[in-house]
Amino acid sequence: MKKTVFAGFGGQGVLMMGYVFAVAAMRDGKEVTYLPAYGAEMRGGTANCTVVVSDEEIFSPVASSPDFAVIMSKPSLLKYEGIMREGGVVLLNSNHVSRPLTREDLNSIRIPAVELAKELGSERVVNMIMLGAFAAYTKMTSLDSIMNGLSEIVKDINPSVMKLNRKGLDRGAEYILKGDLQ
Amino acid sequence: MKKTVFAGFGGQGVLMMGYVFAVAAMRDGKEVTYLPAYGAEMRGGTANCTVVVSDEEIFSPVASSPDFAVIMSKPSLLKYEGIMREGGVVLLNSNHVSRPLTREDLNSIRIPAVELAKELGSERVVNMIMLGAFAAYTKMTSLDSIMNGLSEIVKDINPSVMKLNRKGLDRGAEYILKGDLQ
Amino acid sequence: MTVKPKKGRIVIDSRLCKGCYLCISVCPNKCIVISEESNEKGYHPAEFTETKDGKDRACTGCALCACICPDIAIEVYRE
Amino acid sequence: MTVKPKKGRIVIDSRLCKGCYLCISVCPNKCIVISEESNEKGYHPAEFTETKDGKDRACTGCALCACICPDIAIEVYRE
Amino acid sequence: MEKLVFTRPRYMKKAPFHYCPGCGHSIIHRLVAEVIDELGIGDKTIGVPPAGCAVLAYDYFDVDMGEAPHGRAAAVATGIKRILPDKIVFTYQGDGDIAAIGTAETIHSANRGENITVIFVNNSCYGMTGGQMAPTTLLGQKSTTTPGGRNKDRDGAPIDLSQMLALTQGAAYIERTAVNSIKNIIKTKKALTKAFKVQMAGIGFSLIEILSPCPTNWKMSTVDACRRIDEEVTQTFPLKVIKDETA
Amino acid sequence: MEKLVFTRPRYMKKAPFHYCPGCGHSIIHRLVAEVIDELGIGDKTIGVPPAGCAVLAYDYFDVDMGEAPHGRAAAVATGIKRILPDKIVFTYQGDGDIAAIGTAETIHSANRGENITVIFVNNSCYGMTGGQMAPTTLLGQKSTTTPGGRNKDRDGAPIDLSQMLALTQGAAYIERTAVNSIKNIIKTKKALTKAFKVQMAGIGFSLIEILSPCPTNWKMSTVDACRRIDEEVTQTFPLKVIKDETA
Amino acid sequence: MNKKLLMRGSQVIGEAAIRAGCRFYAGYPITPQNELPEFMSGAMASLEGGTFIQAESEIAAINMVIGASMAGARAMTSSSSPGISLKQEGISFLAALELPAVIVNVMRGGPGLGNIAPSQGDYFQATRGGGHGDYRTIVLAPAHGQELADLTEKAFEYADRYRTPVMILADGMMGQMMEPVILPDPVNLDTLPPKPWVLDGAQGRPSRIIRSLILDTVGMEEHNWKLERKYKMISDEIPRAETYMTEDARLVVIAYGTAARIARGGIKRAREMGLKVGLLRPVTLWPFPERAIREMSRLVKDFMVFEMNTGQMIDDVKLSLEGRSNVHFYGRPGGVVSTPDELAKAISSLYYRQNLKKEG
Amino acid sequence: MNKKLLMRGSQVIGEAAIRAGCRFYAGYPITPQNELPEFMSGAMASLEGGTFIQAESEIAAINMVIGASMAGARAMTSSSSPGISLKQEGISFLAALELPAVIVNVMRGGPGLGNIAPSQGDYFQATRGGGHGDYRTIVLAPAHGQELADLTEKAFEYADRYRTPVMILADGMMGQMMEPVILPDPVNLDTLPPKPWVLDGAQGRPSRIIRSLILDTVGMEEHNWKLERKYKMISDEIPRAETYMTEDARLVVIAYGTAARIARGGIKRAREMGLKVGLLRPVTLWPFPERAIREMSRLVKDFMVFEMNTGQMIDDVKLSLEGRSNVHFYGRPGGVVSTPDELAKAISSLYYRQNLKKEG
Ligand SMILES: Cc1ncc(C[n+]2csc(CCOP(=O)(O)OP(=O)(O)O)c2C)c(N)n1
Ligand SMILES: Cc1ncc(C[n+]2csc(CCOP(=O)(O)OP(=O)(O)O)c2C)c(N)n1
Ligand code: SF4
Ligand code: SF4
Ligand code: SF4
Ligand code: SF4
Ligand code: SF4
Ligand code: SF4
Ligand SMILES: [Mg+2]
Ligand SMILES: [Mg+2]
Repeated sequence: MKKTVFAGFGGQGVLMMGYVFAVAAMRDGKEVTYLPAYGAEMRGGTANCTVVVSDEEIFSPVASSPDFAVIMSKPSLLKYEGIMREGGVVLLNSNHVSRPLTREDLNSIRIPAVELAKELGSERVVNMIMLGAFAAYTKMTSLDSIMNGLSEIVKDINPSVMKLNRKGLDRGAEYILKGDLQ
Repeated sequence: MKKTVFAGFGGQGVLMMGYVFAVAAMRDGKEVTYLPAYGAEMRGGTANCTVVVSDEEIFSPVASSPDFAVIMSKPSLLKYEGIMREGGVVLLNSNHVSRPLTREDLNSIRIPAVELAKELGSERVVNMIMLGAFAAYTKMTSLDSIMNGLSEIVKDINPSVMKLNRKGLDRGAEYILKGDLQ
Repeated sequence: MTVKPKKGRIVIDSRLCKGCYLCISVCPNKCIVISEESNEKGYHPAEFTETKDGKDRACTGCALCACICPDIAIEVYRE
Repeated sequence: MTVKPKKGRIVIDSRLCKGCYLCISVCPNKCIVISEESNEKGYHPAEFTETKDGKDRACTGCALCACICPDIAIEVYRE
Repeated sequence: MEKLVFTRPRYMKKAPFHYCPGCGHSIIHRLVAEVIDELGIGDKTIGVPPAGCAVLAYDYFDVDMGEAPHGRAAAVATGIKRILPDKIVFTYQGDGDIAAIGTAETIHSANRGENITVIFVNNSCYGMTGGQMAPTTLLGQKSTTTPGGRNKDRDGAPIDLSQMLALTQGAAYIERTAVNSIKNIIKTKKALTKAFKVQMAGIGFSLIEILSPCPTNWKMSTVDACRRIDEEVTQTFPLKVIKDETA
Repeated sequence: MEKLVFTRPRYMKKAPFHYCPGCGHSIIHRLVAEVIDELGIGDKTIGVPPAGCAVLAYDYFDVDMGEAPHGRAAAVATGIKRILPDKIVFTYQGDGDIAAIGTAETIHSANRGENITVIFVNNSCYGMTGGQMAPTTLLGQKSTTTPGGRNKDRDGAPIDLSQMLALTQGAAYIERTAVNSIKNIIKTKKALTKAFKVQMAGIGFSLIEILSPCPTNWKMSTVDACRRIDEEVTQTFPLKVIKDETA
Repeated sequence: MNKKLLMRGSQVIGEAAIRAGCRFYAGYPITPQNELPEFMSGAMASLEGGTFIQAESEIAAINMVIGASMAGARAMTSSSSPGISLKQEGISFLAALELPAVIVNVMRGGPGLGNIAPSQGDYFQATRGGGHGDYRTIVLAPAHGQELADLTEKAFEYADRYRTPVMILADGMMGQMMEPVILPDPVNLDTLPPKPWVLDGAQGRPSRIIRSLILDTVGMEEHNWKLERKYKMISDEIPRAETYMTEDARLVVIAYGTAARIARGGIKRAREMGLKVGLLRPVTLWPFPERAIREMSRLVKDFMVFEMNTGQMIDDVKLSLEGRSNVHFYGRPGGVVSTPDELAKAISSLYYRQNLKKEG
Repeated sequence: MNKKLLMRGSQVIGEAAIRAGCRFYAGYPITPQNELPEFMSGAMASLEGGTFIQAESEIAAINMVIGASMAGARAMTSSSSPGISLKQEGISFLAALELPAVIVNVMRGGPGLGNIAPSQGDYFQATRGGGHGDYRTIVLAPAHGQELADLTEKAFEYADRYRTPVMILADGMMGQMMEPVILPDPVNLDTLPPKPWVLDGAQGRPSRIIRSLILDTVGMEEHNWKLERKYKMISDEIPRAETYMTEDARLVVIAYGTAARIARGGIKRAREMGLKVGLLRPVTLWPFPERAIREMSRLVKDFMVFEMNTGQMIDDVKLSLEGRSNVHFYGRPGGVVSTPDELAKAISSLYYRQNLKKEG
């Protein structure tokens, strides 16, 4: 059973990342839960969700001791660093989160997702790049599954957008696999 | 412990009779309860109340098996005749209730209260006449106690009205004591 | 040209009547009075003063009495 | 007769600013811009373009920016 | 040949009314029943009686009737009508019911333009509960909770709900009438007819506010109660068509 | 010599607001705090915050604040003011709070002429709960419960509560303003000052309805949201003094 | 001592409330408790600083009480069953906001519109909290006129002491009936303990907040446990029950309010028949006098719960006993008032059925 | 079989309701259940004969449901704790009028405004009737996404079968969470049993009355006993509980809804530690599965009630057991969601404290 937190600002597509990942994992035949955080915090604040993927029944969908965190903003790092499971892995969008982790028992993987997205010609795919990297790193699902998940969720999606998303996923995965890590 | 029901139409001063009697009995040192009937029946319907007088604690103030009934209207007779205690006594305003009782185990005392009131010059004292008769018959309280009760309840009462009330009480009592009974 | 006035007649259900006497207050021809008798409920019901075969019938069957009677105690017949 | 325009200055608390840019939209003298830096909350705060001792100061201290600022992020000083 | 020209209408059951002598409720009942009959809608009408003196209205109306909690008749009627848009749905409500506890439900039903007919019986008091102040109680009027007479400063002035409702876009027809005289009774029947026709035509929310005598709580003779409506109540609540979107 | 001519008002705590960027609530908060300061009533003012985006208003206002259940602020304020007639009591309510669930409480408080000041923030939606239709949502406006836009037949048209309140005798001062521009912000502050003064003078119920941008739920930029108020919202809710009994 | 007066129950509550310092009443008419607001409308008008408001609804009334309580007043509202249901959100708020207030429920037959006859159908609602969330309401159950006065006074005292809403659970018979009552002396408002939490303008002190929204779950948990500790304290301090002829009893009837009154009559008759029967009458329904009942179970093996409903308090009796004795039930819902005779029959039937006559 | 979909809980309820034939929804926004009315607003609009109304309040919503139910529709409303308190009068009316309806309570922390975190603070309100009078509401407690679908379908079925309101008691976590769900097939509205009591105009039959006012106490008593018989029947027919690893258990946790889900996790961990622990999960909260618990008490001497509140269902467990076994409690109120680990610790601590490790 693996717990992942996706966290950032509203508008960064954070919830979408988690949702697509959860659908992908479900179609892979796993047990999954997806829990968005909701609060009286007004919009424009933080957004985050927790996805649990498991081969067995999932008891608690909440973000206690997550194994992974995909962090898109500084406040999110602040919020989640403290509750990570020992040895957990934090994937950071390093263009938004420059500071290093304070906990030494965690691994961090820094992905300059905004830069990479710009290279691809659209800042819109920042989340796909992070998701691609996440999938490649954790091997919890495949990029194909994610693409299937995407088309299941977003009906009538523009083929060119789909293509761009795929590019984003690929670029993120590549970044991990090619060992571009700083 | 004695239960008395006072019953008639609204506007006949039925509730007043019971109330005055209850206050009088309380001042005599008795335990008393007074329970007016209340219903969704609109005004202009029936009015009745139950007074329980006892030397001991009173358990139930409701009109189950009353010992006495002071009945001012035909529907009231209908309503209460059936539930009287065996051997109970019904005091009837015979000007409004002409029919005889149907139960043979009850005693009835017929008082032509309207006639008597007219003799006194005011139909307003019909209820006082009935109350005087009731007190004289049952000996549960005295006419003086009733007068005291009246002045306790009705503040600022006109002395001439008080006099008239007294006359009514007297006339009712006299009707019983003089054996005018038909 | 004189119009022959219609003749009317009402029937008051004295069990339904509650003695509000609104009928009396509206009858243009004063055909209704208060009964001396009281009904089951203790009301003195309204009473129609005319009979079907009576002479000098004033009631026109205008139904004003019935129209205002709150207790639908009045039926009106007209010739 | 020319009135000597008052000189003004504002201080934007970048921690409070949420980047709504309403201040920019109302400043008659275009003294406010969007900062390149983002703050703790992820907003790019508004930034005052002038300094206290700068030349050609355009800000009059009219306080329109502060008046519309939803986050009370602006203090205004006037000479 | 003598003909029966006035008798109990088809949609009034034979039961004697429990109302006080001279009460306007029963006149209004009869008028509603007559209108239902004349419009031929008796077998597709559903009524929603109130809590109030007319709480037993279902014992009198011979149409389907469903009870609403105090003040919520318009919401209940909304539920019925939305499910059965081809039926005719009316509520029957007292002034306390509709203009105090039911204020929100009434205003919002009107605002949504619910295609129902509301019969709003304004007797300027809480009749059923024994004559307390109602939202419509006149200034100076004594009631069991305004023993010294209704006082504007303590209790507020009477509220004119019908005027408020007229401000909503969904209200199609609103008229204030009375049942204190033959003339007004006839007008009331016309108004009721119009209100039901508005519903039958699907035009929107219709409401007839009817000034109705309550001799008991006004502590007046029946005739004086009728007179009071002309002389006093209509000063605060003038009889008129308040809104007419059918024109 | 340089002088500080604009800073956080005395009766606003130092806490950063939790509102979205460009939200009108926080502008209104500041104006109210300024008015309280200028009228010198800060240490005798009691505020009643709403359920709504401004539910945490007590974290910002540095005066005594007591929470009311959703929609019932006017009733709570009534209780406070009747006990402490010399204090200044205001409610702060959203359009959903005041004109939907709180319809009855608001109308009847106005009608009783409760000597309180109501600040009615009309952002034409339920902000806090995520942008559902409010009673004030414009026709055609999309919301999460009117995905196809508000439809008069299904949802009713926007309700003008302030106009309704103006019909009550107890309402002394009612004005509609906006905070979408400097000009309107200044007018709003004047209106708020007047409203509190009406209360201080004991004249009766005062209410300022303030059109307020909600860029988040309108899904607009902050500047466009301000523009929408001028171009669209004021068409349905024109800015004006709706009632003035002080004249 | 004050003079004994023949007073109607609803008026007793009103008089006692005012003597207890109640200065704010808001209510909405509903039978069978109209005489209480009616009395209050006159009484408050002639009282310096007294406020009576006929609210537009029960909801408005309870919220006015919230406001008056925030402002420091001893405040009260009253209604009958359906109206009390409408007040549940407000009562939950009072509990959460820790505001004192007194709520009178003159119960009637139910559910729904029901009827206006005396009933005890709202026991669950009153004692379990008809509103939402973890909270409790102190519930006092007077059984006769004098207690209406005494417990009304207590209600205000408890409300202030524990900063919590207190309910007086009566019924239409109690409200309508007149009995001799000796009213308590009026309290001196100036000698009541100060309330250092009221909202009265922040003059000379930091501003205050009264609120129940606690978005942070940890803070909310803390608040809930704080309330829970308070409820525990109340449960330790105020449970009260009265006994009648229980010394040698083999069967003990448990009943409250009007039912208890009737039960006394039934028991007296049963005693006349030679049956060893007694009564335990809970005066506080929450906190329930568990200990008194548990202790009694050492000697008594059969309890008969008598309620004017289909069986609600019986749960609390069973919870008190946890199987230690037999719990039987006799009840009639819908506004039927049993007679003492009827109850005596029910008692004797049970008595013989359980074979309690046997030499003991 | 329908396809497995990853769906948000509130949407599952909505979809399942429509498939169960719900054609009327009225509600008022309140977090954390807004997604349900939002879903309904779209879904009903695209459904022939479907009605969605955003009511002006919770009270209006429940009364609209009363009307729609009178008119024969399968009708639903939903809210969260404070809003459910406001519906109590209406729910009492539904019960009294014998009208079917489904009410969803997505509970949040309370009392008062509380917070929007998942909580189980409304157990008493739901199961005891927060409204007035002798009535009961069927209460179903789903514990995961699939059950949200299945029990929603059941809720409509029970409501119609017993002509009574049915409550679905969920919490914010369930409402917000997405899980794989297989939706049931839509029912065919034409094959549902006829309702020979609806108000649809008296065409060709005598006129009908639906009412709850019964002024005559005898009639009211009769109506109450009639309802009571119905509740008895329901108590016989539908109680349901699920067990997990109870075969050899020495300690059984009793929990429902989200708490039960967490309890399974805690129990699994406890089993890994070698503790013989199981779970009994009530699926129906009213009627409470008393028999299942009582039967289990023959083998199990220690029960641990686990709730997300300060202890409410524990009463029902004790009432089921009447002293037959020990009843312990672990709970956290105010929206705190315990973790399986935390629960495992609570379990093991109790296990050792009760000395259950001993050879058995
Ligand atoms: C929730 C609730 N509150 C109060 C009542 C009591 N009640 C019944 S009818 C009524 C008002 C009666 O006045 P009105 O609506 O004007 O009708 P009227 O009797 O005057 O015709 C009240 C307050 C109730 N039944 N339910
Ligand atoms: C009884 C109750 N019902 C519903 C809610 C949920 N709720 C909180 S605020 C609100 C309305 C928000 O809209 P509005 O009043 O317009 O304020 P805004 O957020 O737009 O400023 C609602 C429905 C609640 N807290 N209590
Ligand atoms: S109007 Fe009708 S009820 Fe009134 S007196 Fe005439 S007949 Fe009788
Ligand atoms: S029908 Fe006309 S004339 Fe005849 S009694 Fe009636 S009112 Fe009088
Ligand atoms: S004070 Fe006036 S000129 Fe200066 S920055 Fe602000 S708006 Fe611009
Ligand atoms: S108005 Fe205020 S919050 Fe908005 S951008 Fe300018 S300084 Fe920042
Ligand atoms: S109290 Fe008034 S409204 Fe009610 S029945 Fe009597 S007269 Fe009619
Ligand atoms: S949702 Fe709208 S009203 Fe609420 S804080 Fe955000 S912008 Fe303001
Ligand atoms: Mg009325
Ligand atoms: Mg709003």
